[in-house]
Amino acid sequence: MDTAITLIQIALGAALINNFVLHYFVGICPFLGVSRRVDTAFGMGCAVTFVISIAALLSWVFTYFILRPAAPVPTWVWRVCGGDPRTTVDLSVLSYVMYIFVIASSVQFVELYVRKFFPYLYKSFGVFLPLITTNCAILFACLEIMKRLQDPDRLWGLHEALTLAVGGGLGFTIAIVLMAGIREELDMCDVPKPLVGAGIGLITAGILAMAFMGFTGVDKGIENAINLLLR
Amino acid sequence: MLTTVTMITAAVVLALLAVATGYVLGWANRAFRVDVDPQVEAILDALPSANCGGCGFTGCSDYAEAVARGEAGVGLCAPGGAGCAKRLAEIMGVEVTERLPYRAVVHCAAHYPQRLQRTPYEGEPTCAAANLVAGVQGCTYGCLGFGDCVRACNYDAIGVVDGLATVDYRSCVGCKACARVCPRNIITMVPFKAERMLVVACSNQDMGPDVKAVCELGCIGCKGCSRRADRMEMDGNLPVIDYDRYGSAGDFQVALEKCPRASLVFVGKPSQEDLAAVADEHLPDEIRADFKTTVDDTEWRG
Amino acid sequence: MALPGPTAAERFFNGILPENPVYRQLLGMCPTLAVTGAVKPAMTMAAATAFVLISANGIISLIRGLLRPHLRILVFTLTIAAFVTIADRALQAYMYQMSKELGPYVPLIIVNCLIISRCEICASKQNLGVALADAVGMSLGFGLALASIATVREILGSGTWFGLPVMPSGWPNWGIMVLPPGAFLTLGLLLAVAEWIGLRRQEKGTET
Amino acid sequence: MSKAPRKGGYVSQAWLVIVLALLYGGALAGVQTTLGPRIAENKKSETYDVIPHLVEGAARAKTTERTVTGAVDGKPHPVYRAVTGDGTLCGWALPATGLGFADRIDLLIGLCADASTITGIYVLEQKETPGLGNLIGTDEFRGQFAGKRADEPIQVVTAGPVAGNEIRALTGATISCDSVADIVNATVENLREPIRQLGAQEPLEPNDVPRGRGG
Repeated sequence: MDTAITLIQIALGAALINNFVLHYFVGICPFLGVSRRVDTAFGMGCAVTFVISIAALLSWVFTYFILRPAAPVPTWVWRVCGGDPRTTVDLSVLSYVMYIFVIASSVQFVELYVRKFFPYLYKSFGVFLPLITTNCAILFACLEIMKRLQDPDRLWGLHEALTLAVGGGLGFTIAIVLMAGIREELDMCDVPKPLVGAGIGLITAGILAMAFMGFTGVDKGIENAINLLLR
Repeated sequence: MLTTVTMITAAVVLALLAVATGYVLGWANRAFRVDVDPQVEAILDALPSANCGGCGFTGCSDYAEAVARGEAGVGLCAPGGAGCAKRLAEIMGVEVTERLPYRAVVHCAAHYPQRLQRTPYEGEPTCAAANLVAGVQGCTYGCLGFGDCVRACNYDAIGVVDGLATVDYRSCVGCKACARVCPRNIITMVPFKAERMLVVACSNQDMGPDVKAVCELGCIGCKGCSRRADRMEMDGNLPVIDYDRYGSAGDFQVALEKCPRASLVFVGKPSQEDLAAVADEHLPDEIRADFKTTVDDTEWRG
Repeated sequence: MALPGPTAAERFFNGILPENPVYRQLLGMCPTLAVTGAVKPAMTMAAATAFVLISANGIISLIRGLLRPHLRILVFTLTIAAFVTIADRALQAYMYQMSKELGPYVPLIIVNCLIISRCEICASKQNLGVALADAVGMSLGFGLALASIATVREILGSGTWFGLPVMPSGWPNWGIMVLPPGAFLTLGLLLAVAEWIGLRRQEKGTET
Repeated sequence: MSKAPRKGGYVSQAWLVIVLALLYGGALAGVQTTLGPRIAENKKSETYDVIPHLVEGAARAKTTERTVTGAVDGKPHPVYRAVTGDGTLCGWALPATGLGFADRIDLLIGLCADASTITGIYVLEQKETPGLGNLIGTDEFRGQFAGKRADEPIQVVTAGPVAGNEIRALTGATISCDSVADIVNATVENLREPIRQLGAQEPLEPNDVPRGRGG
């Protein structure tokens, strides 16, 4: 039961309350760049959700076994070298390099795989994949997972990491599709000349962000509600 | 000791990762190889990637594949024009079959003042919707003027002027998008053998009195033109110009003079005389609606 | 190429205003929005970015002869990630509170397109001097942009500048300015101002 | 990528990447071993610096970390044992965490030596609404917790005078204040009894070695 509540909270937090785009400002570039039409925006959202899940899976594995403090692999190496068992080898300094490496190569792998086995999917989503490599949202998800694997007393499991990734990807999709819907209408409007383009896009995003602030406290409320029900 | 082991482990881990990634990607590149026909890629490169669908295929890549399979001609790309056709012919090693530039023609000439029996319509402002309602205007054949064709056009080449869809032939590329959406099917594609072409600017198939009751300009089916010009024939109550045998505008001079209505008109790019006639008129600064002023094409990067 | 590229000095000044990375090129939007709630973190961020940009540009320029076309992006990201790690550890060691405040945005410098695009456009083609001048100019431009946004947000949102009170004591702090929506609105309006100045200048140019 | 690369060709082509990976890996590990201890020290100080403000008379250098098993959840929890300069036990500091209005709130709770009274709380990390919820970090709000009894839960009141184990909520931030009170109540209830026992068991211990927690 506790696990279920935690997972719901993680998913809600990543998708709505602390929306990747509108609260943490990660993935701003595709959010503003690929939000001209609803269908392409949805394609981008799906591609990001997919890649973010794969990256989260890989980064959890790497972090858990190699990069976190007191991880199995470096500890084993230290033992084999006959080092003092009270200290450990800490490889966390490699985290960023490994994450970006993993993201770049998994994006390329996914691209090749999808092109071979799902040519129709590739036709519609393929163009977005290279854009995703430099998408902050993916790296951000890896970093969040890393943060939760620092404290040896409260390690995140794989299911929690994946929930965060899928929730974050869904939140990105919701935000970018909303934005695309608004911008399709905006194309019909008479926008003051200096604001055309970037300016009005950012202001729209600001208003969306304000709307999303309304979700603040929902996770707390759900926790309270479930506790009341259980009592 | 700790420092050395940490450094060596770190370096080895990273290098192993690099080797493993290189190997996996190399393997994936071979295992997941998709044999893309080099011809298709070359054709795709030569196409303008407008994805307008004017060729009748869904998007440029579909058309490229069809050309490579030999199922489609090389000259179907309207936006690409003759240059594109020539490049495709070179790639495929075939002769370019000559293809005239087809342009959209609206077979209606009546603006609001000339259309009779109009009633106010306050439903959804699209032609498709208005076409389902009886009595929006007397003529059940002519242009409705709600601009479905304008929205379909990717090239800013058609606009509604005083209730009548009007093609701007300086921008039209002949992609047929407008003809496909017109619910009354009054837009057709005409091969432009000259800069300006004679067209029948009416679609009303009714008898003379009925036409007169609903329009001040429409064709009354008097057959005057088809009797005088051998390149025109009657199809029901409307004359049809045989564009296969269309030589020059002079062939139709007599017919044009005899037309009692205003159903035979020239359309096309403005001629020198037209420009000279309006040269001394003062035009307002803004003469054309710019349909896409608020479309932003800013590029965003990380 | 027959034409010689811009000289080092031109590159340097280009980065500051004419090709300002934020206002003109819309590069590196994440940090621009995320850390500009106050001037201090914004300036720390700008300094960290400058360190990474200058070092990465230098290294890439030195090894530009060894780059292979299809692997160059990988080499760029690897180099950038290494320098970002160094910057991040240095911040944690010497400015712990600040590094906590900046949180994930320091590692996110890796995916700041400003750096990778400078590596691609300039450093991989130019010699060391030009690459460094370009990096310094771009960093200054980025710093200026961050400072301008952070100034507006901090003064309106907290009534302070660099932590010093500047507004009259009765100033009701606009809480929204330091929250995420404030970032979007401020940058949107500042971009509009920059655009408006550009338009005005164009008009004047055509009149005279 | 139109021509098929030879087997192994990918790896040999990537020699620059591998060499760079080796170099960077070594260099980064060097940075880590140089700066690592300092970073670990920073992380520790963050908590240790606060303890003297929470527990009167505590000497920072003599504070040590212990692990106790929660009475309610049965899980291990770290606690800090605050000791005066001359080595007598003067109080405890408990790290506590829970969900606030916006995000997690991390607190440090001070208890007196026999775990009967709360000596103060300190907000280590919070992301509550600026101008409203984030005022939980002010001395005015935190100060209300000092001297409250640990054996009964703290109540939050929104209006009227406070009495006994009650604290006054901040205007416009009732949920944030409730959250803080909930976190304090839950943690104190969970750890009060184990701490009391721990204090009774080991009034003085000569070798207080801090448990290593990786940095």
